[in-house]
Amino acid sequence: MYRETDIIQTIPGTDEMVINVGPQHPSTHGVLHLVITIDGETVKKVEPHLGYIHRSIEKMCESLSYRQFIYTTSRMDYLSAHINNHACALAVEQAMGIEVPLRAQYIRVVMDELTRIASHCLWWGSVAMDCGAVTPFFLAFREREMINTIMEETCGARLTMNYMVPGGVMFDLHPNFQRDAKAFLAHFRSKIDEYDELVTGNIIFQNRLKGTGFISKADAISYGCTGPTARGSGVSCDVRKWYPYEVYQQVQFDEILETAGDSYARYLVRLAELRQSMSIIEQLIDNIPTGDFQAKTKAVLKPPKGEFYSRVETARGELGVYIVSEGGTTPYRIKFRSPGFSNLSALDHMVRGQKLGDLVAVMGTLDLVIPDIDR
Amino acid sequence: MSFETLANWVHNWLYETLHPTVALLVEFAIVGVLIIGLFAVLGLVLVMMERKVSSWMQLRLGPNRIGPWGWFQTVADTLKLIVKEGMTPNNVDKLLFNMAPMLVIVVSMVIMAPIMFAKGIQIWDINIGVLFVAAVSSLSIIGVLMAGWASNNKYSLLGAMRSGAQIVSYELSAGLSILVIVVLTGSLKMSDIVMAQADGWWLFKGHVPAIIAFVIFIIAATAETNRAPFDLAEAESELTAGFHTEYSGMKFALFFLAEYVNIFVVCAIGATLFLGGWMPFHIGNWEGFNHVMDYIPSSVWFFGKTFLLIFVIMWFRWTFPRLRIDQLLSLEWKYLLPISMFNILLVTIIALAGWHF
Amino acid sequence: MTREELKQLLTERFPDNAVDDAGQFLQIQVPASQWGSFALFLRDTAELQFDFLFCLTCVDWLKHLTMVYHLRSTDYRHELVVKCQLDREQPVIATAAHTWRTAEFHEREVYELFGVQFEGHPDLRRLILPDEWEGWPLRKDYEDPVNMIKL
Amino acid sequence: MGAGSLIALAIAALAFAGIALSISKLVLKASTNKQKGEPYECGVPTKGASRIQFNVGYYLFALIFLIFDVELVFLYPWAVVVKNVGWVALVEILIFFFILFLGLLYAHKKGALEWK
Amino acid sequence: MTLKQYFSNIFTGVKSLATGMKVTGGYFLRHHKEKITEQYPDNRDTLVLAERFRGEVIMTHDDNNEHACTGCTACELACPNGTIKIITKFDLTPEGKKKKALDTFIYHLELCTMCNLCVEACPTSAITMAPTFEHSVFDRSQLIKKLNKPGSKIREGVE
Repeated sequence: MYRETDIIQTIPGTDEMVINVGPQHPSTHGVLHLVITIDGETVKKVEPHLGYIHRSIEKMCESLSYRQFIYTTSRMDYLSAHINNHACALAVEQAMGIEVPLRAQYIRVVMDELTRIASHCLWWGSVAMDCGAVTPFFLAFREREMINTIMEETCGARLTMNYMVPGGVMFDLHPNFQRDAKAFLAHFRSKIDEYDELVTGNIIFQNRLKGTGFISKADAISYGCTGPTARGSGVSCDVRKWYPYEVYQQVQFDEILETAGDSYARYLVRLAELRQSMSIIEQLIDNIPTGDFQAKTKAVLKPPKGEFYSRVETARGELGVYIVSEGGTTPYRIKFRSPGFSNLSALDHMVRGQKLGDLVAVMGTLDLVIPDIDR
Repeated sequence: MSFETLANWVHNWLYETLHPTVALLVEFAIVGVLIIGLFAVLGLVLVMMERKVSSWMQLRLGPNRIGPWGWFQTVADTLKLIVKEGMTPNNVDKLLFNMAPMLVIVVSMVIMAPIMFAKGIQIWDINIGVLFVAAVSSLSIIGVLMAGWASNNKYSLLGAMRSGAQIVSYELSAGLSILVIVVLTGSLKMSDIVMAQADGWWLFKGHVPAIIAFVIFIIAATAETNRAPFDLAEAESELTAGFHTEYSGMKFALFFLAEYVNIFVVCAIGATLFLGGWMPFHIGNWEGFNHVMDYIPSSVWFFGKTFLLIFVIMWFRWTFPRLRIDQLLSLEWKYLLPISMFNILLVTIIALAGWHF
Repeated sequence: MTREELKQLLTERFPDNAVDDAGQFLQIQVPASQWGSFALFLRDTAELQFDFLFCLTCVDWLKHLTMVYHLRSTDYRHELVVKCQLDREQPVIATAAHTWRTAEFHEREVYELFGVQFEGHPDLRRLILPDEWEGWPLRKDYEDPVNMIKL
Repeated sequence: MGAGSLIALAIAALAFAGIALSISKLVLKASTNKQKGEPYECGVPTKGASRIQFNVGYYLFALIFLIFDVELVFLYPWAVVVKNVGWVALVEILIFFFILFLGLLYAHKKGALEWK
Repeated sequence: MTLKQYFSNIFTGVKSLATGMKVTGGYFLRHHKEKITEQYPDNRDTLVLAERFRGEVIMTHDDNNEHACTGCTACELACPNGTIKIITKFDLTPEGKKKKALDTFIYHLELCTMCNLCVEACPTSAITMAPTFEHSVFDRSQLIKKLNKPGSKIREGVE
């Protein structure tokens, strides 16, 4: 599998040039540090250096109780904070055998999908900005802001909500939630076509993305890509479809698959997912059953000895939470299988032999969130 | 009293009272001061306009703290840039590093010479006006290359090299689309070109070739001034700031100013060639309408047209993504250049057959 | 392939290795020395085709380290957890980076946080920590000299 | 005003730039330290030289440009006199462009217009 | 590439660019109606924050300067970051018995992540989250707050 040529040594005196992109760079979306070797404009090799925002959340969680550790995961992939918290709550519930009330399940799924829309909106803006168009970023933030306001109303925070708790959700929905969410959906339906007009259909944008950052289906699997990155290459890997959790089994939605495997395919997958998420929310929003929003749980959670793995589909792919419990009040070991980490490992493979401008566009379509990679 | 009479009056008065050489020097000084004033005002106004256009397209308010509606924001920025330290990093080629912004600013100022700002207001009605503009404008690339090479920075070098490939390419189609008007007019002189449009602008009476040439000229002008979607030399998301990464303080401000003045210049040329310069807008035999139009001062017409084109170029910038370097060159060599070559043939036929109005 | 079939196949092929069916996933214990060939077997056997390594981690049990590999077949959708016990003083195991390329980054992470040496890894360098960092932070006996909360 | 105006403009530009730079020199209090002079590379020390030989891809375009730009200069005098010369001018330019276009096609076929 | 493709490329390209320009141009004209930014320090009077917004932990006091905190340290235990430090004292009840009571409720705002776990854990609803967000100060030590007001005491009947 491994080719000799994969490790290229820069030879002094040749045309090759080593450039540091990041940690302080406009297009790395955080503090990612890429050491790239270029020959003229052609990228020969990309070498990520991580750790600029590593907080060792896994180690921290070992000293936090099962209720406490969930909040730390909001700080991993801060754009899908809800979904990260959800994964942790699922893992604890699985370990404890807690039955989540149906109302809480509905609320969780609606929140997850709202988070996904917010995250994809931000991605849409930033991928356009990576390609050089600044205006879409502001339009995307308009929609994202509406979601954040809805979140703030119900969860009490805009970004790091800590809304999911083992056994359900922390508060009941705000009385205005359904009205606001529906208003948002109506607004977003009218605006998403504008996204297509402004960016998707744009010939410059299409030319920038088509045929760049190609990754084949087999490579995508081998590199452990998940989420829209893998689905752009035709890998069917939607956790919501294959390993349904909460009420995903009862809602109708399509797993978006594109087979081209290039940046444009990944772009299309994410854009189509926005519409799918909208339809999921529309199906659920009017049918949220009455009842408890939180199951009765003990004050101190002590899962039995064993290993528990839960997974959810975040906006970037499959997030796995692997808990090793020794029967105590704190986890013995926690591993977060973050989607961004695996997706990033494929970056080098994707951009070899492409232009410097492509590197930025490919990074945009991978939708990297650095705290998610560094954890 | 028109500007022309005023200028003549000053001219005569100077020559009557002073020794001819001194009078000439005084005249130069007056022109220099006027142009510097124009230069500074243009920079301030254009930067402000860019900010307002971008913010309005992005549903923001834009600068609104300093002065009414934030109109003095750019003045404050200029003050800030003056107070900032102009850094010279280690290992730079000091001579080239300091010369580059000077060269860029000299080029963008010299290029103003043949522009007709209003009826009778022109620094030098050079008889090869258009050729002069085409020739001098390509000098600014040397400044960019100097800046990129001297900076001892990889981003700068990459940006400068990109800019080199880009500007030389787009010069061709810009030149060819200018030629369309030269063929129609039969003169390289700016005043002749404007006068030829007294009965209608070339854009309207030049048939299809003039429209094609106009579109190509706008594209090429955007590319030559390194504006998005052709801003590969700066390419913020790829090269952070491209060729002026290492520049700060006033030296950066000079690059910045030169960029905006260049935009003004190319748009002024576009307005002169295609939109009739200072000529008012006339419609056929509508005497009353034409009469009203004539009352609007010629300088207003000229600046109005120029700023319209500037707005279009800003509109491009805030709408389109950036091209990739190979796409940029294939656009020029595979689309714009062949089309403008055919366009020249087309216009020759039209001019010779006398089909234009 | 169902879980039962998978279990049967593995117990038949590897009678020495303990297969555990109690947890969420089917588990198999493999000696660290066999891991390299076992990984290839899992990926290349036509009826197994474990082509997707979705989680790779290590657990410090104070007496020994355990490598945990979560595997899935994207075609058959069956899953398997492989565990390898490593000596805590001299943790060495064959790399999986040639079998599943995602393992390259994950192994680098495990290398610097647990100190496991991966034999045959194409580029075993530190990924997250600075080069001069001492100790293996995720091991249980690692004591961080600077503790924010106690500060 | 004649050619002298160009010199006047150039001097005005230099004066403008010079005055602006010297004002900023006067106003500012510069401080130096070791890190300040480092070239900007996203906050990481630079590896290798910054001024190196560069990929030839750019220069091919520069060469083609040179040829075409010279042709373009020839076109200016032609363009001025087209109307006076009459239809002969069209024939001449057809021949001229035919040769030029052949050159462009040749460069295209050779792949010189592809970015490498 | 045939000639027809060549021209259709140009046509579709220009058309797609024009559609994009239509969108931004439309916004340029309608910007005053659709602006999305808020003028933050100017809109302090009209700024409405969600009632659940978590900005900082406060202890509610009633008109008699009484709070509901028994000093049970449930919040201190629930806090993942060691944000809360409770110092207790022993009060004498009217019957003459010693009773544990709150002395000082120290709250480290600079360590708080607003996770709401302390509020959830509080058995007497003594603390709650306040929708304030302008916390910036020049000295970090100013962020260490004492939540119970001076002279306050526990409300009658709260156990």
